[in-house]
Amino acid sequence: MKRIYLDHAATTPVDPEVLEAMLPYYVESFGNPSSIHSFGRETRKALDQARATVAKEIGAAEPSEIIFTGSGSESDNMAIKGVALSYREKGDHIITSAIEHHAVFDTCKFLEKQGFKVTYLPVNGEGLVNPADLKQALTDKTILVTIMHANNEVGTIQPIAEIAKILKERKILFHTDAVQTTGSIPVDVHELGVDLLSLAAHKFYGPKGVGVLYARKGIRLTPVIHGGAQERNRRAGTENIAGIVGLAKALELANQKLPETSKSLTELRDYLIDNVLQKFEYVRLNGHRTRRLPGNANFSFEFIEGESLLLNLDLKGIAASSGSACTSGSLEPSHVLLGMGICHEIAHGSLRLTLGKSTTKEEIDYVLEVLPEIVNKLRAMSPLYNN
Amino acid sequence: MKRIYLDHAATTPVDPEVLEAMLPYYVESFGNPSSIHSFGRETRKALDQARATVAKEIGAAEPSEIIFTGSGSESDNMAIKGVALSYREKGDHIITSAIEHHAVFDTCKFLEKQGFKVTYLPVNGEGLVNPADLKQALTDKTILVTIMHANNEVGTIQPIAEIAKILKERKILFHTDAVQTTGSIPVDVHELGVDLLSLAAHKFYGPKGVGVLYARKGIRLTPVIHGGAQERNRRAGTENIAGIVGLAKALELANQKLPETSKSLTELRDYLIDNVLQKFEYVRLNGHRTRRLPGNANFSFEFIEGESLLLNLDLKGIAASSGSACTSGSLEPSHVLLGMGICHEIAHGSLRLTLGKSTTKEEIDYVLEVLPEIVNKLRAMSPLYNN
Amino acid sequence: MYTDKVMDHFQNPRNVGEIENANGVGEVGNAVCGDIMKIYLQVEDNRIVDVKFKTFGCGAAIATSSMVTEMVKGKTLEEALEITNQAVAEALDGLPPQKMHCSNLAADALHKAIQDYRSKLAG
Amino acid sequence: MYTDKVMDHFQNPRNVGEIENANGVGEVGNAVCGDIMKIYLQVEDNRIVDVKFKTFGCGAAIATSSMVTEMVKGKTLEEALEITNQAVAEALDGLPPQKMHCSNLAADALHKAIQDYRSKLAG
Ligand SMILES: Cc1ncc(COP(=O)(O)O)c(C=O)c1O
Ligand SMILES: Cc1ncc(COP(=O)(O)O)c(C=O)c1O
Ligand code: FES
Ligand code: FES
Repeated sequence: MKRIYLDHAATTPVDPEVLEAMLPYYVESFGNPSSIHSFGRETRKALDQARATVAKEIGAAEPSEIIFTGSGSESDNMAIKGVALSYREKGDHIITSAIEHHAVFDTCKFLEKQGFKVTYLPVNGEGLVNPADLKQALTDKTILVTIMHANNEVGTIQPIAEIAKILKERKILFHTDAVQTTGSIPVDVHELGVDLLSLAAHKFYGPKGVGVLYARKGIRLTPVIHGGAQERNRRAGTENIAGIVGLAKALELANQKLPETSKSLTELRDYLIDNVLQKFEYVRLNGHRTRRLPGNANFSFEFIEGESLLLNLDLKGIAASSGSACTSGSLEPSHVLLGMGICHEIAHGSLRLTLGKSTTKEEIDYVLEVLPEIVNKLRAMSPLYNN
Repeated sequence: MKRIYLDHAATTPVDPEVLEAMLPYYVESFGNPSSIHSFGRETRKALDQARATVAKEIGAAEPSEIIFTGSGSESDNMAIKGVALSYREKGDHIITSAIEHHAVFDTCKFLEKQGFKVTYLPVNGEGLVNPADLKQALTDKTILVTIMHANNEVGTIQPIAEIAKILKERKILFHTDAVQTTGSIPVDVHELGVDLLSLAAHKFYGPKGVGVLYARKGIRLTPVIHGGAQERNRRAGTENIAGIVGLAKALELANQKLPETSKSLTELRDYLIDNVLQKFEYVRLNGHRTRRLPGNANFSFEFIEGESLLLNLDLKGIAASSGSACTSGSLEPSHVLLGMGICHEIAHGSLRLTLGKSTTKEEIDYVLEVLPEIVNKLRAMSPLYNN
Repeated sequence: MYTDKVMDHFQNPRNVGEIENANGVGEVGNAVCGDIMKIYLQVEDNRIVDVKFKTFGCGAAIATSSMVTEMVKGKTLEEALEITNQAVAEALDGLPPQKMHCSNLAADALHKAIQDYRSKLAG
Repeated sequence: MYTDKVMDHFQNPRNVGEIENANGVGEVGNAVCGDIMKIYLQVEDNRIVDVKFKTFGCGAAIATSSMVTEMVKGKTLEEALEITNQAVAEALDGLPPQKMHCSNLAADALHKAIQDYRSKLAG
């Protein structure tokens, strides 16, 4: 059976060109970049180049502002804990949104246990934070605001630059989780006006296990991983050279093709959304209709539960995901959908289809073809559906 | 110029067989193991298998005791901070040694700032911790002891099993940093009697950017990286499948060949040590003569400084390392050598040669051939040397 | 993640639907939790002669519902009440640990339906 | 890490050694820090006619020692005193940031040697 991958927000395959760039750094060029001998200097050079590339791609002022980490989650943890612990004498208040990724959300919950105060800004029905709410939440003790660039479930893009302006005036540090946006829409730290930014390679056709935290020069960051002097004493551990080289290459490629990919993905996404909304009763689009990631479509099908929808799609060769938390072993439905004011029943029935650069119109047509019979079958089985 | 790599303690090349095992997990089999669709189930299976392999190789009772991390440093941080934060109500005292890797040392320093009390056990001139010292240091408030299995600079192997016995009686958690030993000497958590153990793939011909923390069932660990439910809620972040598969494969291969490699490395190491001690005046072997890692030789050449020795060796094609901290940008000489009671002057002149499975007698002979002229040249230049 | 048996019952659920004049109906769960199961019984002479179900829930929820209906058909009420959650899960060759809560629901719904029948009988 | 010039001076250090009857000697650093530099001057008519050095230290320490001796040979003391740490580093096409402390030492040692000469002259 031909398989159709529509879960690009979860992860993407490594681009063969990226893998090719990585391959020299396993068997042949393997030195520890901290070593002063020729093996080490070789990989140090690759590391420096990758850092310069990433700095350039995201508009950082200096390569030293780029910190390589082991994942997007680690970048988020490091930004938030790093600032919290370093600026505690200035204040103990952090502001975030109600629909952040768990890497931000759980880190904030952890810091609450450590005595910090956290405000979780509400979002509207489309998933947007209101900058006016942020303004109101600011206090003398606010040391950090962390708001994601775009949401991983519903794709809504936040008004980051607008928020940054408010914070710049008050000299409050601003972090954004750009794990979903990097490589998909333009991400430039200068234009966004952020002080810290997280990204992860595996979301833009790079390898898993490597991420970046951008931290503007001068920001103090207590390390999350203590130890050796790597990454200017900010993140210990022998550098994952192959992964870092892959991240830089993937970012370069993604940004090169961005205008083109973004346009075609948006078209395909809109085609999918329009057709689903037309074809079905009791369906709603989650997230903002236009202010959303090019590849993201997220629907709620009333009366049915997400996992059974996914399993049926999988049986038809279609890989998708859901906000349904049952899939991850917890019984809570997505805090993102609930945070947007969607009721439990409907939140449980969400279906996220995320398109990628290899997605074709034929694939979307196939989805549109098989979806009705699956939805009908599940609704016929549902005690909530009475037609 | 033929290059000779004698810095295997810093890092090792990936075994081609390991790379081969990793390759399917970049471009083809790339799903997120948390996804329920076929792409995710594929990598979930690989993840489960790798976990089972690692558990078996280190003698863990259950695969769930294996936590994949992003590095040896992260494993160390997670073990120590994880236990410290989870058991704080039981006590606030941690015991370690004076010659731990910075990933342990700096983590302990950090915890001291957070209000924990840390005892740094002294070591003798050969780098050995005395279990009697440990016994004396124990208090009612001791929640964790962390002592490395073998030291990365001087190769001395600690009496871990003996220490474990003391701690088991008192029900105090015991962590060992086995980053240098795994794959080089037998590492079995049951035989060592430890509750937590760190290892890193790149030290045994696996990829960089992936490590393991073994944590015996039932041990509570506050995460270092908060977020998603990966690794049973203990370490968030999309799993680095290729890296994890590589780690498991590398560990399997290393342990398969261990008896053989260990024997031949020990012979070669002894040949090197004997010859150097014979050939030079004013040279000493650092670390224990026999209770040391099979591939480790560490010398101090009096009157000369480590980095200039390394640079000269590098010009001859020989990759080595030094305890000299100048190489890493700090001005402190190795805390390991100082901790062993070696004076600053001599500590600055240390040379670590670490042999690996590809090292040949010819290579060692070449080192023995070029070393005298380099040492003589530098001594002739030294204001400390008066012959 | 799921066994072949679970997938079989998920794909081809047995006894889906309602029984118009069911003399025992049991419902458990709620939309907040994400699982709702409703079991309809036709009991005659203390024996379950027909059973149907409707379920809103995950793959395990659907499969356990389907399985429990198969297991009780033709059984006496006493026999049916002996069916445990564990038995349903075992009949499906096991469930993922985090899904065991769903198999609980299937037995619960059955027992509630039997209760309903008995209370109607009594009333 | 090091420039070609640094590596050249490191591999082929100029003016290594001692001057038996040096009339100015300067030593800086200590073994704890890991750098010791000793500079020997032969001064005639206020001019440095010969200079030699001995250094215990890293590649940068050796290269800066060598470079500073080249820079001062033939210079008057006043000219020599104008040589700054920065100038030595620049003459070597730069040093890694964490090594700048070594280039400091080379100028310091030179200045100390000149001081030594002058104080002997004065005494
Ligand atoms: C004993 C020891 N512990 C921890 C580490 C840290 O490992 P990594 O650099 O992979 O984080 C190393 C190696 O650098 C080591 O030798
Ligand atoms: C918005 C967002 N933040 C953080 C992460 C965490 O990234 P990773 O799983 O690579 O650690 C993800 C993806 O899972 C994400 O979508
Ligand atoms: S429906 Fe929630 S675990 Fe099955
Ligand atoms: S000798 Fe220490 S930095 Fe040069």
